[in-house]
Amino acid sequence: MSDAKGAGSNGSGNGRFLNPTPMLDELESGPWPSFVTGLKELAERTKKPMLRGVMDQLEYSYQTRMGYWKGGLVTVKGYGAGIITRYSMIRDKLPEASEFHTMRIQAPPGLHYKTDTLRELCDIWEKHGTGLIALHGQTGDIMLQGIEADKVQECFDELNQNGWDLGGAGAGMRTGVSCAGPARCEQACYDTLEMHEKVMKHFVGAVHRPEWNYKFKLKFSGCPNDCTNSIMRSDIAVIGMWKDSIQMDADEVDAWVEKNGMEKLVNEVVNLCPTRAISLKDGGIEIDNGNCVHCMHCLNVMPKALSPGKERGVALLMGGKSTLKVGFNAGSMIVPFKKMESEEDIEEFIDLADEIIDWWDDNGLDHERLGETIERVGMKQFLDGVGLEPSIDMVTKPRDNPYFKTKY
Amino acid sequence: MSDAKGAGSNGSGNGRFLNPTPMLDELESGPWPSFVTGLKELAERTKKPMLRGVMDQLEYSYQTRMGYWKGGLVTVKGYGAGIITRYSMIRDKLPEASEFHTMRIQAPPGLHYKTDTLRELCDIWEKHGTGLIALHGQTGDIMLQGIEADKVQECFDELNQNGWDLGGAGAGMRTGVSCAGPARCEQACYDTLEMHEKVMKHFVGAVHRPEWNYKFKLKFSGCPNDCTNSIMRSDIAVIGMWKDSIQMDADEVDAWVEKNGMEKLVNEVVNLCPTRAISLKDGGIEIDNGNCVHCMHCLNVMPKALSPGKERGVALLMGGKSTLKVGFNAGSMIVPFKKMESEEDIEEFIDLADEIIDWWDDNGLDHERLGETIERVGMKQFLDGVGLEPSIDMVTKPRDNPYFKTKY
Amino acid sequence: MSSPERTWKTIESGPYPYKEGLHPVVKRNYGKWVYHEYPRPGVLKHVAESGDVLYTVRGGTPRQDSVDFIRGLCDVADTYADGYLRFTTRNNVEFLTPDEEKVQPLIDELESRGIPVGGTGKTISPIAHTQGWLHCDIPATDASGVVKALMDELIDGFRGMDFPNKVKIVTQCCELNCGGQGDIAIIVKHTRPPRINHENLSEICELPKVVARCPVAAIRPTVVNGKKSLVIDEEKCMYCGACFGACPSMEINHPEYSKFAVWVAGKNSNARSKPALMSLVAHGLPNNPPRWPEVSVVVKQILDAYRKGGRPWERLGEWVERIGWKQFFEETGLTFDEDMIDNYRHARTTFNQSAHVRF
Amino acid sequence: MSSPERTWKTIESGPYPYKEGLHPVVKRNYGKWVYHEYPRPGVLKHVAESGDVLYTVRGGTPRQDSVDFIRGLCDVADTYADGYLRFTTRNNVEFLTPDEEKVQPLIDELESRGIPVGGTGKTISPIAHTQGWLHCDIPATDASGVVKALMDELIDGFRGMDFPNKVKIVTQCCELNCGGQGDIAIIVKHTRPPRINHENLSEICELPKVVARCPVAAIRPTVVNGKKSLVIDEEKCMYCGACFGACPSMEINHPEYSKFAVWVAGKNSNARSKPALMSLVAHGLPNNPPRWPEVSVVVKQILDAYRKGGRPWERLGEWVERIGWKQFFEETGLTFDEDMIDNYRHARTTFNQSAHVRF
Ligand code: SRM
Ligand code: SRM
Ligand code: SRM
Ligand code: SRM
Ligand code: SF4
Ligand code: SF4
Ligand code: SF4
Ligand code: SF4
Ligand code: SF4
Ligand code: SF4
Ligand code: SF4
Ligand code: SF4
Repeated sequence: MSDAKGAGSNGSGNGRFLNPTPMLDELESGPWPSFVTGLKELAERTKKPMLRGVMDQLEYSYQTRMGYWKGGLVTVKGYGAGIITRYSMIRDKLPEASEFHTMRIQAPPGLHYKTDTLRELCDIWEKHGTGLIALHGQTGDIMLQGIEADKVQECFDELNQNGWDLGGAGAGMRTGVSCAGPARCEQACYDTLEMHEKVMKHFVGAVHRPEWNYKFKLKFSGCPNDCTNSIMRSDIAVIGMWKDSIQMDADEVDAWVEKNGMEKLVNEVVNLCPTRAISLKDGGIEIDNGNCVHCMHCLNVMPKALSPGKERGVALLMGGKSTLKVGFNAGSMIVPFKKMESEEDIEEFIDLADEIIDWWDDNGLDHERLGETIERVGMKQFLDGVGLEPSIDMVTKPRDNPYFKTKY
Repeated sequence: MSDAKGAGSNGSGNGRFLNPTPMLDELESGPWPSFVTGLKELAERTKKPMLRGVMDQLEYSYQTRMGYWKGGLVTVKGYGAGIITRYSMIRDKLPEASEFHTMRIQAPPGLHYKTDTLRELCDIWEKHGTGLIALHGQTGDIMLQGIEADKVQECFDELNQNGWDLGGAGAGMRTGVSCAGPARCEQACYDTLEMHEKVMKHFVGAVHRPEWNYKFKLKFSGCPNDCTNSIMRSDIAVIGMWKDSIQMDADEVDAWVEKNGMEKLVNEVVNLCPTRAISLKDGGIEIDNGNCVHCMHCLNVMPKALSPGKERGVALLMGGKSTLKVGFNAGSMIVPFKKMESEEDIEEFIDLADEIIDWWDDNGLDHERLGETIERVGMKQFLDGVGLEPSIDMVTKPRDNPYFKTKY
Repeated sequence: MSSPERTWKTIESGPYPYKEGLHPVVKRNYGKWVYHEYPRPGVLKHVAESGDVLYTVRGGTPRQDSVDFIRGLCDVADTYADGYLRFTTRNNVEFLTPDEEKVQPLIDELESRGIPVGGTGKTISPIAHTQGWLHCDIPATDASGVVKALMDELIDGFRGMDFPNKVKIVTQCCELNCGGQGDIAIIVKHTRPPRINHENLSEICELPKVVARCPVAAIRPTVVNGKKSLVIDEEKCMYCGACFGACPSMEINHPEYSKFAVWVAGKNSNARSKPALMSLVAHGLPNNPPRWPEVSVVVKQILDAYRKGGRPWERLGEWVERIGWKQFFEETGLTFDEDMIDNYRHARTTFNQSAHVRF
Repeated sequence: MSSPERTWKTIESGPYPYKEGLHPVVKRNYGKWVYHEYPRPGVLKHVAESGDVLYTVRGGTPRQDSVDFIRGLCDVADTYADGYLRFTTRNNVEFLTPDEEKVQPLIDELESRGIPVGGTGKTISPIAHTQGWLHCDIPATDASGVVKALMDELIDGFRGMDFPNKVKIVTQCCELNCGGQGDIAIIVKHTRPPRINHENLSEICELPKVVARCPVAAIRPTVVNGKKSLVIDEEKCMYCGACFGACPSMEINHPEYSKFAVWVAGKNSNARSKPALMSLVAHGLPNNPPRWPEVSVVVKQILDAYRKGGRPWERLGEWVERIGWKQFFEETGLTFDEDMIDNYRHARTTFNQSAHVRF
């Protein structure tokens, strides 16, 4: 299958712009919206050769079961990151997609858009690039996919004039992600959108000019449901938390029981509390808040009757990352509670994050994420290094081996 | 406190044989039987200088907070192990205890004695040694404590003539331990005593002439209550197990409930089953045996009503050991079930144990226990090496990282 | 690259300002929501302290969208949702409106445009997406294709709400796992060591960096045909592909030997049980474009068993935790094998260090 | 060593034959026991299929017994237990008799001889014992003394049966832990690196073996005053004493810097929860013979809290698991500190990888 069918020819044949892509075409059937159909229609309408080239190359990948992009270095003035550069390894065979760079654009926190804004973005992108956009990348960027190197700067300038900025790549701060939070969720314990915006504005230089050991990610989830998967995917996961008692509306509890029955109350609320902090009382429930671990379950089942407490803020979990080298690493609890109501609270978080990043950048190895550095160097050393107090909240149990150095 | 009070003098002073031991004497008060009193009385009666020397040296240790024994090499003809040799590091100061060797003697499985046997043992020991005996050492030996090197052989010969043999030490098979088992316990799923005796007879050469990488221990518990702590303390833990359903005597369940009440049934039986395999039924209980993990709890609470199933045998857990180097390592499930009723079943176990020890001796490093070798080399390699099938019973969950070599 | 006559001075603005995109009802009730309900699959109803109500209609997208597709979404938003829309953290599009009457027409409009409505509550969310052959430089497969093929088969799950709890599925086009964790994950698993391109290695790669990237120290420097290069200790290498990320000359991808593995029981939320890592339950599946049918079979076996056996609110991993892994393999018809026994750094902590066993 | 005129030829018999020591009632009902009861603390009643009944009376011993003490036990057994007795796996002595009338006189006799009766059921078993200064060559303290001092204080616990469940306590005279795991463990913890005796090291130790013994590779060969010796990287060394076991010239023991630590929540049985490793909850306690009062204080704080808070059948670790470690530290009055955060090989698996937290 070394010869991609029709590849390299110029859309001759069935009178259409695109070359035949028989394997890809098989992804046009079925009920789920097809990216192939989208791509084909876009190409047929715009007649952009790069799109035809990309389709040909993708078809060739499907046939040969191999990828054919390689990296490179493209950037915009003053920046060192934000463009993911792609050159084709088979450009002699399929020259139309010899370049296919992606511009990572920082989306609005919470991913809310006015249609005007989106249309504007589409227009700029169609002007300079292919018109293919991923909404959104796993790190939360808008990914404008498919542009040539010599069009990147002008495209960026026009985007930037419209309020857009590039996102992260390389060994620096990465684009943030925040959940819907207070915009559309009753569980939010802090303003995820505001915090995301403020914090990422602080780190904007580190996003654009990466110069650390490796990447660093922040994600903002309004509560422990963690709708941004922050625990597994961010070096610092900012997760909403409350410190006082769950707010209970007794009438709404009664109404819930009325509607759903006692059996469901026991089976789906009482029995599923991980620490058995909930007991039946007077036909309703009683919560032993000292034993509640803030898992969210009861609040999820009875959102009308139960809400997070009034003393709200964030918990910080650190060290989450993907598989590379050490296997998936979930972030772990470092700061169990921190108020997050004012500008100053955000400032304090930023100071702490700066401190942590400094420590990590000093103590980490090349290509080593925060969690790996903590694991290698030791949690105690990390806490000492960044000036945090150790607490039992950080571990599931005290150590089970005697292999530690003492101070006394 | 470098000068032990009265140490080295010859029992002058208060007209008694022993020298003053003021610190040790403080351990004579209080309700728990005092080893100090026992030692003093023994010494005063027998007037053995070695005992006086040992008391002096122990007092000196209490004063200086340091130990003063060092090892050496003493053995009996044909054996390489079984005597724990102790020479005093302060023999010039306290010459009477310049030697204080221990003879490890293999006790009867289950630790049942006729008084005649014990008296005989006491007599032999008092004749050749100090008359101090530990019943029993943590590995299950009778430890005859305090003998001079040149008396060891004659003492051993006399012991051996009376049916006693030395236990293990050094890098070989160690003495075994078995629980009361069928002798005095309704939970026993196999004959711990018989198996212990047969297996240790097979390994008797390896006990006496250690030549492996390191020590190897076997312990025999009749059921998962594990009254020998085998999981944490033996390279192969042999733990009683049943494969079919728990035997239930419905009348006795009723009687239990009659006597203890429904609340206790729910709180102390139903709710404490780790997999919630027990449910209430017709005023009694029903057990989902497919979901029972053989933890023993319900059988412990209601021994009259519940007993292990009829298809009985053993589970083998491997790799248990203490703290050295890797921290405590609990043995892990390798063979979930093996019949253990006949001579042949014991033979089969012995073959497997031989296989495992061979593999370990070939693949292990010096001073590396089986569990450490398995951890270092990999469970898969271990299973391949000894010819066992992998099973989900061996792990709490399948691997969470993709770092494995495949065969296909 | 930048043209000399450039006059614009970059504003390092960071994230696009979020306030502009908030629907007026959102703005008015920001932080004041009280509860939510699921009027029907694909629709959320949020109620605020003020009594204001907000309906959300959720639709699936291919994620790799064309501007035409996006403009279409904007048309829908203009007609039915006051000119606002949002995307979820999982590539779904959401239309927000306070008007209950608009909900059904909105749904109809979306479905008529081929955008399925669903993905809320106890259901299958669309599969998290990565770049694959379309764009990445190290993929062994295509993410968009796998996702499209699978979602075609799971569309009823997306449209219904009859699973025990949410089902989050992810795909990854290489072992680096840009897609994160999920209840079910479909991930490339290589089965041979990289082939080294000694010709260009020293020219395009920093040798010490490549050596340092290997988690099992399998890579050593060497000289081949007078050129500096690297050699792999094939005994040690477990085909992770980490070196390939650092150096394209370490060719790990292969049409035949880059297979698929299926993982289950990952969980990110803290609801009830703690977040949990995924476990390997099937591997050696062929990388079979364009529709990867072998993968779908396995995923559906798992989903069927979970849907049947899970109790309300039990995530997939919680269901397995309750019934035990042995039962999981029985109910799904998958086979446990020796490769599923961990042998990596913390392997010991996954051994069954107890006599607890089910028969 | 052996005298030349030795004529006896060794019989390698292995364990002493067990059958001889079995009480006739045991022999008759071997493997046919049906259930047990606790008529009172210190006494077990086993009933066999045949209807036969066997009473067991359990007494505490110092373990380091004199022949006089043992002969005394034999006297008691001859009078009250048909000439049979046994020892438990935890150094208790047990007298077996089918005659209910003999039980009380047997108890009286034992108590009159200073042998406390107890240790059955939900109670404190005697503390597992190791050799200490009396015999071992590497101990930092005395086991028999610590045990005697503590048991004096815990005797009511031994005699009663009013704990939530069994309490198994162990002591260890060095970090090798010959005593195994327990609900509570009292273990030496060194706080300085070994001092090396360069004078005799190369004469009495095999250098490579010593180097290999160190778990953190802190030991390197060196030459001191022209003699081969070893040097310790004090940055790496965490004072485990493993090297001392291999070589007496690595002097880890110190009257001041060999402290005590207290560990809790170890569990060997499979009842309910899986067996569990112990966790560190107090350290830096002085090694204070002859009665180590500082250790007793901590142990009693723990026991009091457990007795008060544990539910029936909850072992100490299960109680902690239910209430959480934070609560454990509050209820015992002990203090969590940074050293209690694991930093050894599997440390990561003990981190709280979740947002689960109690306030
Ligand atoms: C585009 C994107 C996948 C997507 O289609 O959504 C992506 C694509 C790449 N990731 Fe990723 N990662 C993307 C989100 C993630 C995530 C998810 C997240 O951020 O929440 C993860 C897991 C979380 C984490 O950070 O660990 C992730 C973990 C990785 C890793 C492994 C990191 C690790 O420590 O384990 C690598 C390898 C590396 O950095 O060397 C990696 C490397 C890459 C590279 C740069 C591959 C490479 O080394 O050349 C990919 C470029 C693809 C391309 O051509 O665009 N990518 N990557 C995501 C970024 C889009 C965006 O900016 O919005
Ligand atoms: C005597 C005894 C303690 C006691 O008072 O009961 C004992 C005493 C010693 N043990 Fe032990 N161990 C004794 C049972 C144990 C146990 C318990 C068991 O067997 O169930 C363990 C934990 C289980 C295990 O095997 O891991 C144990 C784990 C150790 C270790 C650490 C092994 C490890 O892998 O972590 C060592 C160190 C070594 O072997 O280098 C050790 C080493 C020693 C040495 C030989 C110290 C040395 O290296 O010189 C001690 C000799 C003391 C002496 O003077 O008599 N002893 N040792 C026990 C043997 C008596 C008997 O034969 O009945
Ligand atoms: C829209 C979105 C946030 C956003 O900013 O975009 C969101 C929105 C809501 N989530 Fe979520 N979650 C969203 C991604 C997630 C994720 C991350 C993901 O999908 O990758 C998670 C973690 C998944 C995991 O554990 O692996 C997540 C775990 C939850 C949970 C915990 C479920 C559990 O029991 O484990 C809840 C609670 C619930 O279901 O009641 C929840 C609850 C909710 C609620 C009910 C919150 C509320 O009161 O409004 C929202 C509607 C849920 C629904 O659709 O059923 N949300 N939610 C995300 C929609 C994703 C999608 O398109 O499918
Ligand atoms: C006599 C002895 C066996 C022997 O061969 O010597 C023994 C005998 C019995 N054990 Fe045990 N166990 C004996 C050491 C152990 C040990 C090991 C130890 O003490 O070091 C354990 C494991 C401890 C651990 O987990 O760390 C042990 C864990 C159990 C359990 C599980 C308790 C739990 O809930 O975790 C039971 C079940 C029960 O209590 O009903 C049990 C139950 C029993 C029963 C009731 C079995 C029976 O039906 O006869 C026996 C009377 C128990 C009692 O005294 O309350 N036995 N038992 C040991 C007495 C030790 C002592 O003198 O104190
Ligand atoms: S993380 Fe919490 S606050 Fe944010 S959207 Fe999910 S449920 Fe709402
Ligand atoms: S939030 Fe979770 S832990 Fe807290 S009471 Fe509710 S169910 Fe229990
Ligand atoms: S381990 Fe089981 S069989 Fe043996 S004495 Fe204990 S409870 Fe009885
Ligand atoms: S033995 Fe344990 S797991 Fe089995 S039913 Fe009884 S309590 Fe449950
Ligand atoms: S998972 Fe691998 S192949 Fe896919 S986008 Fe991420 S780095 Fe590229
Ligand atoms: S594939 Fe992984 S294990 Fe193999 S050489 Fe490359 S980095 Fe090392
Ligand atoms: S614990 Fe240590 S000091 Fe005590 S007997 Fe065992 S090896 Fe010797
Ligand atoms: S005390 Fe332990 S860590 Fe220190 S040098 Fe000796 S063996 Fe190594």
